[in-house]
Amino acid sequence: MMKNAYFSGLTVPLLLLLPQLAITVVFFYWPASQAVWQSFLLQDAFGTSTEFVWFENYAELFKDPGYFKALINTAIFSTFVCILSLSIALLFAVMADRQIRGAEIYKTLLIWPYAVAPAVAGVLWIFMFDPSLGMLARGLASLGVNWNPRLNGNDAMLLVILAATWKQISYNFLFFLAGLQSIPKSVIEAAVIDGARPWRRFWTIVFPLLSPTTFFLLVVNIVYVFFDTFGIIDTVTGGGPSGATETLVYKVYSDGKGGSNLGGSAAQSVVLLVMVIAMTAFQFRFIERRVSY
Amino acid sequence: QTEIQWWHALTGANNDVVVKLAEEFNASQKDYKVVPAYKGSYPDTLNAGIAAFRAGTAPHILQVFEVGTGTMMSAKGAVKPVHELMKEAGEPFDPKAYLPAITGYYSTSKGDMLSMPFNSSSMVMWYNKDAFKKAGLNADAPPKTWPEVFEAAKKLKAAGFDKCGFTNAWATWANIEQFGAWHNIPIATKANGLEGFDAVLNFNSPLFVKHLTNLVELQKDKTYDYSGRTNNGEGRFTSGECPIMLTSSGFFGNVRANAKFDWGNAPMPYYPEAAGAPQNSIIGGASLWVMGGKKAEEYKGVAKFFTFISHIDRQVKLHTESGYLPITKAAYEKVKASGFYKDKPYLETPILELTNKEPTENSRGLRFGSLVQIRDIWSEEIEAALNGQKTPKAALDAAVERGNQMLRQFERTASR
Amino acid sequence: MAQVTLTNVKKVYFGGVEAVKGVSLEIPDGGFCVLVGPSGCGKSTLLRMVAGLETITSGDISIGSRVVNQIGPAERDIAMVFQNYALYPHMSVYDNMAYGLRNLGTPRDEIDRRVKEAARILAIEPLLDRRPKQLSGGQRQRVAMGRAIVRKPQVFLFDEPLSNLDAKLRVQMRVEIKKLQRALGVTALYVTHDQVEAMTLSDKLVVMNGGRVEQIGLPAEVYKKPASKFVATFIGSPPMNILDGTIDGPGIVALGDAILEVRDLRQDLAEGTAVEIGLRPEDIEIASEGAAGTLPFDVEFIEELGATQLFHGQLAGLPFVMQAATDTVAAQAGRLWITVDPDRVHVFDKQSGARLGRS
Amino acid sequence: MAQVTLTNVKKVYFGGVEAVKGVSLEIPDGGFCVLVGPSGCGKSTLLRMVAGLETITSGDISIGSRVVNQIGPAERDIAMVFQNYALYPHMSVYDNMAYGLRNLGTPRDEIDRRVKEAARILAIEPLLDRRPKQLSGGQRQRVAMGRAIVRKPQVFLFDEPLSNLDAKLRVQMRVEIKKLQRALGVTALYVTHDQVEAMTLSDKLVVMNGGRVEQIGLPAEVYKKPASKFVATFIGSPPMNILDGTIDGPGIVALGDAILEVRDLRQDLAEGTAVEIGLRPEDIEIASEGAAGTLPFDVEFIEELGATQLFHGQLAGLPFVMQAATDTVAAQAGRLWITVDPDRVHVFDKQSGARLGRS
Amino acid sequence: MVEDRRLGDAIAYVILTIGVLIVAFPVWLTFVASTWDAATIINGQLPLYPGPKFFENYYRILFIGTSGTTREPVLNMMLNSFVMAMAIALGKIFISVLSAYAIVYYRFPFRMAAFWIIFVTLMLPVEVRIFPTFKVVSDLGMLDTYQGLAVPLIASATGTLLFRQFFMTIPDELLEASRIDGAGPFRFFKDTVIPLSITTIAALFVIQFIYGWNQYLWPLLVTTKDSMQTIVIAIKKMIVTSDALTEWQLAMATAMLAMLPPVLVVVLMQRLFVKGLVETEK
Ligand SMILES: Nc1ncnc2c1ncn2[C@@H]1O[C@H](COP(=O)(O)OP(=O)(O)OP(=O)(O)O)[C@@H](O)[C@H]1O
Ligand SMILES: Nc1ncnc2c1ncn2[C@@H]1O[C@H](COP(=O)(O)OP(=O)(O)OP(=O)(O)O)[C@@H](O)[C@H]1O
Ligand SMILES: [Mg+2]
Ligand SMILES: [Mg+2]
Repeated sequence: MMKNAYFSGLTVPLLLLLPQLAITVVFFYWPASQAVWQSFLLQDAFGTSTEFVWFENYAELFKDPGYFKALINTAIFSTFVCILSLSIALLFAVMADRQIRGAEIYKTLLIWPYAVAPAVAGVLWIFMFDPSLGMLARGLASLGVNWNPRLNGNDAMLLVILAATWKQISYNFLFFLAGLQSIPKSVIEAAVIDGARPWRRFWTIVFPLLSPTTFFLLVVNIVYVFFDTFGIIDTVTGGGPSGATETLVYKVYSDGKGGSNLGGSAAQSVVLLVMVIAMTAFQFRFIERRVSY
Repeated sequence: QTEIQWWHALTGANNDVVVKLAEEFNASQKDYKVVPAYKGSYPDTLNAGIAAFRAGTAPHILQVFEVGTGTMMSAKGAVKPVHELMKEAGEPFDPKAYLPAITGYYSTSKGDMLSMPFNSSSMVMWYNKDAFKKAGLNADAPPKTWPEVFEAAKKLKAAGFDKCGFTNAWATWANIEQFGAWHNIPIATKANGLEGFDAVLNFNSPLFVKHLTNLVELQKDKTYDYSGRTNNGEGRFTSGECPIMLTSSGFFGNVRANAKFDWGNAPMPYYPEAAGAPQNSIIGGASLWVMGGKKAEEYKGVAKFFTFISHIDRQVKLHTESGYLPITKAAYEKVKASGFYKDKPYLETPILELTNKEPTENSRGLRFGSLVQIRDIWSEEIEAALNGQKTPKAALDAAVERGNQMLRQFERTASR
Repeated sequence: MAQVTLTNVKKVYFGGVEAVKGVSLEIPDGGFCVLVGPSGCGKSTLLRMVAGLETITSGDISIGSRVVNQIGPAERDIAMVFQNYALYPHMSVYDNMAYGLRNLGTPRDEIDRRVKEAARILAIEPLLDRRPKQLSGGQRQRVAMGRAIVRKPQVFLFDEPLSNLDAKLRVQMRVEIKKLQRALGVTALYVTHDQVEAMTLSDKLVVMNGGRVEQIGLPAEVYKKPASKFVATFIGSPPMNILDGTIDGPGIVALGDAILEVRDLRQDLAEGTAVEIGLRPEDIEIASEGAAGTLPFDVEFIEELGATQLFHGQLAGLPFVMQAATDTVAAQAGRLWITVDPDRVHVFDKQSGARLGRS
Repeated sequence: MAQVTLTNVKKVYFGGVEAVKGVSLEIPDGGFCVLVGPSGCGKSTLLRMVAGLETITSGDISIGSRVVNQIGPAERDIAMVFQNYALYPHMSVYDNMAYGLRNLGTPRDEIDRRVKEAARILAIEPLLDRRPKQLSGGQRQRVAMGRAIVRKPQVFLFDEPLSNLDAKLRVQMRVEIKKLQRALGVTALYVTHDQVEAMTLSDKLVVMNGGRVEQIGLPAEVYKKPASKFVATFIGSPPMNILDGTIDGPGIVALGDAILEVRDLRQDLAEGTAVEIGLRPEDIEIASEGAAGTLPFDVEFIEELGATQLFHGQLAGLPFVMQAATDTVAAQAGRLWITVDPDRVHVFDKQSGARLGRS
Repeated sequence: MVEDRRLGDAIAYVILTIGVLIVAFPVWLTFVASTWDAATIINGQLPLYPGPKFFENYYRILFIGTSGTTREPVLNMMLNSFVMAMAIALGKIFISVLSAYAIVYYRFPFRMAAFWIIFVTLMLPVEVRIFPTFKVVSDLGMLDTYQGLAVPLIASATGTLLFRQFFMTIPDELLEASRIDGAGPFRFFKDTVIPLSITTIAALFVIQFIYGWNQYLWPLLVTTKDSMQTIVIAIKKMIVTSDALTEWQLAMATAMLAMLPPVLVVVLMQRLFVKGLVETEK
């Protein structure tokens, strides 16, 4: 947490911190406090009439079944995306970690989707799975699969899960690979001499030793699915059908959109903010003393 | 030179039209310059306009689709009513010159025009003539009533269109809003909201339920197949997948460009048992709103621009090129007289629908605040019924109830 | 327990590096063989081939009577202790030791018995519940040993097991390892680059250089009769002094003006042949000035080691070191006259570095 | 060049750790002072206070005639060599050496001259363009030295500069450092926990323990007359054997049945006082069985070190080690009778560990 | 190891190949779509191989623009995206390297407070506070400016944290050696900390460049002029349709172009990027 060697003084460090603090205050704390203020107001779309309503927006929020639905959607969505993207990435990483010819090329080919914008990823996936345009959707239909993400909430959820997973695999892959490479070779060799066959070796040695990486990625992935998937959901389903793919963040946006329910949207932001601060504290502890051996 | 910002949501050929209009206007005089900016979909554009207004950077002209009307007109001070604008600018302006079926939607109950109609359309039934022939149907006599449509769809399905007998784009527009007007039954009290923000939704009435029940039933074997809330599914018609599709008359350009088969359109079907059906359809599309808080000089330019676009020749050209409806009576008459519709009857279908009968309380239009969001709720409920989560009745009840909640909240915030 | 035999074993790595260039070696049952040599000479490679962690490019390795070339590490009945111990960081000490047995499907109580016993032998019973991180270096070392012991292997393999410990602990663990190996009677193959370890531990000392064996023998033998200049300078600290000389007759070498008698020298060398002469620092004796067979040594400075002193200086123009017990020689710079017992003079071929001894 | 004086220097760290508990020390101009002691005894802390890297809690440090307590490290005219060298990894060897001079605004050609000269002295001229990463441990060490030299400081400070090197290199670099310091005539303060380094390098040896000085003296003095049991066992390898004894008269201690004469022993001790007796392994001599003042030593096993052998065993029920030149004693387990020169018997207070010598 | 590796290696090849296919297929399809005409796509008849319109489509999108939606040439939008991404990447590196330096290498009152003020912003992305942030930006008159696009997105702690983690791994001895060499805080920063942080800077650059380039919701709100649009929002605008044909082939060509620069950045800077991330422990 602290260096043993350091400088002292007050002006210089404050000057160094100034740009960051200024930007943080102006573009983070000020708007955040605005959001808190807004969450106590009832306003029309154009902001021409305002009423202070105390906690009514919050009360509405917790009465709104749609909010709980979004909560559940978020939970389902995050769980699946995390599990899928982590396990697939782990599989790929374990394979790419073998000393095989061309491993480097495979690595490069696997990491680049990291660079694809979520919104673009969403477009790619809708393009594949749109019931009328999509080549794969047609393929499914010709196989007799009743695929209809426009109407079937499960299909839609599956689609956004796949798109979000696709986008996240490369990031997880990268870290798993690094994690694997940081496991001392001699530990693996010791296990070989101890007679552990590859499968058992993986589950008893490699996987436990990866747990710091896995845990770190879990946290990062949760944040990813919470926030960064906005673009995917917006382009793929727009939260539909009948709210089946509306996540918490998406709901914040869509409720506030067009100024229709800014107060409610702000109240949701505040709730989310609290959740995120809790997660941040958790993350902080984790970074300070990671799950490590 | 005074710059006039114009945010719009038009794409494709219509986007060209916008750009050309602005260019022509700019070339026609030296004082004003209209700068059009495409802002994405209708909801995105409305959203951007609202956000910009709140931030004090609204454009002068904002194109808002018909469902945004309620939201816009509630905001006194946020918008500048067109009739006021024209009067203050001293521009010649006669509200009676415009087609009432169109302007009715954008006027107060007293008949004051609030926004300038721009691109208007209505919903028609597009059908694939080749498919009809293949299924042994008469391609020149498309079905008129819903039962006939269902029959035709079954035959089409049997003839190989097994993924989709008929469908529609714009789920709520087709199945609630147009459906109500066309059958002369109310969606809400207070003349569907035209007479006040305290309107109460009531479209969970038997005919709506019956229609939705039919769709749900037919969805099961894909005689009907849902195609989404917007017009994303329109490709299903042009590709030949769905031989019958209810969607906007503005679909015309797309069909003309992409359908590799013989096609036509017809008025929307109706249930014969409904008294007075078919009544008249309502419009879709968008109008141009003038945002509040601008300088008089700028308003003057906007008014000039409106005069410019209302000119008869320009209207004729707009109509024949874009497929959108003419907004002045004179323009309609002129096109009709030219015999244009003989070749292109599908362009007249929506006008005939709109003017089919004198509008009633139930068919003049509708005006709800937050209709954009309410439509999403309605869509959700329709989707819930179609995928079997709810019975049609329960779905419509929920749609009404949740919609009313939104209306009541809107009512509280709307400045009166 | 078993003997280990290597027959002309070679290893060429994937990239073409020839790490081991043909090594034959026999370790008798219960023997303690130490491989020593400079970094990169192929010690680890050889050991890892015995362990089965590297494939054998050519040649045969057998453990007991079995040729093990194609047998996986787990079936070779060996145990290995790694330089960094390679303990499983996420397992307790107990589990570290039990892991190998569990993989073999050994019954639970048998495992328990054997782990407890090993822990007792190594005096690490109180540590059984700890994680490796919570142990000191020496304790980790013991756990690594424990992990090797519980499997009751035929052969122990060690790859520099002590090099991560500090000097004091190293001495202590060295003694323990030796005791343990004796007590268990297991055959051991031990890699180190520390020559003190090599000398003290081995029954059989193998000095390697550049993928080849330079000398195999008892440690005292290697020390007293190094087979080559390489071995001579590698074993012994401070290292043997090497001087230029010429053959001056049978059993006689000339070193500048002076003349040295050599007991162990080939007879067939032509007079005047250039050779290298090796003198160990501790074999140097002080002589009276100018006596026959004495060499002049110019002392530059003296290092005090406590029990002994090192005299650094020049002899015949080359750096030279002499070691003497403290107080036996006056500790001051200046010229000394020295002599060496003919038994302790080593002569090497100038080119090949081979010992020119009677064979 | 300057002398360094520490007057009752104390250091209490922020958390309350009293790392240095009052040390006074004087290093003469050009002297080589080595601080030695176990880990955590405060050696580095003391050195770092001299360097100006830690504040001084109380006491004074002066370099030359200046009290430097309040002066920054750069102005103290010192140079420091760190354990891990602390080379700037992103700079070439040249830039590493030049950096300090550049910061002082030394002219370019002067910098060049001084860097080149230092490189020549250290024989690292061919390395000047390399990055530290491309250097071996010994080369890095030399660069670190070079960085210190170019500044021509009054005082060199070393914090375990050799502990990252392997044994051979350590010996070599040790000699180099000493030569260099002599050649430059710079005052040096050197921290190590390696007693061989401490013995060989120092003019003045300071043994520390727990933040205090245990003994200051010439290395031979410290070796021969350790001021405490701590010093006695810390200096010397293998360490001094410690046995339990009692006073049996003036200059006489009893060790079980046997009796030892001691030259350096306080006269005023009551007979029967329990004491500890220290015998260095290399001071042990073989005696004939049962002779007067002989002790029975049960040898268990022998370690062969080449020039010498270590006999491990028990004496009076305690572990005991004897060192003897190879071949002087038969290398076999069993009982030996030994004796020690009365000059070489050390007696320590049982409680305080202080030497009970005549003062 | 003396283990049969052949089976394992074969499995590895198969799985990795499947992986690469999964990863690449959507993009291949996008590419294919960008080489056909709109009708083929809209009618769902897209084949799996590229069509004849590659040059036509890309030429149009790059230099002319779509006819029906965003009429700006994509080249111009790519420039906007590039400026925005660079501004975000460089701006973030600038402010966070300074603040991390202050937090790690200085002790001063409020140090922990400053740290927490920054740290709390760690995970709350702009999406959640987007409306009030928009208001702030417009109050500051930064709509339709590059500052408005970039600066608010810089306000988070990720960079500071990354640098902090890295600085903690710089040995204390380097600072001490520098002090003995007469370097003060500024020199130490410039001569030692920055050169040592190159890989971390590179990693952060890659992360932030991609983050900036891929921004979607924010530019959608703060740009009102077509000339300020970024390429990602252009795609979104291209695929919506109001009564008109979606020019999928152009949207897909734009998608390809939108992917190209960030993918290039990742692939070209892969080494540094991976090293930077791993060295500083995520
Ligand atoms: N996996 C490998 N691939 C290619 N070359 C290797 C490999 N492992 C070792 N080598 C090379 O083989 C030679 C012998 O290496 P080895 O590890 O056996 O040396 P060593 O004697 O154990 O050295 P050290 O004392 O440093 O451990 C070296 O030149 C080394 O670079
Ligand atoms: N910055 C610090 N803050 C608090 N305590 C410290 C600090 N640095 C050292 N100490 C403590 O001061 C004592 C002396 O430390 P110092 O580093 O001087 O020991 P040392 O003799 O150099 O040991 P070593 O041989 O391990 O380097 C130790 O107990 C150590 O834990
Ligand atoms: Mg090795
Ligand atoms: Mg220290």
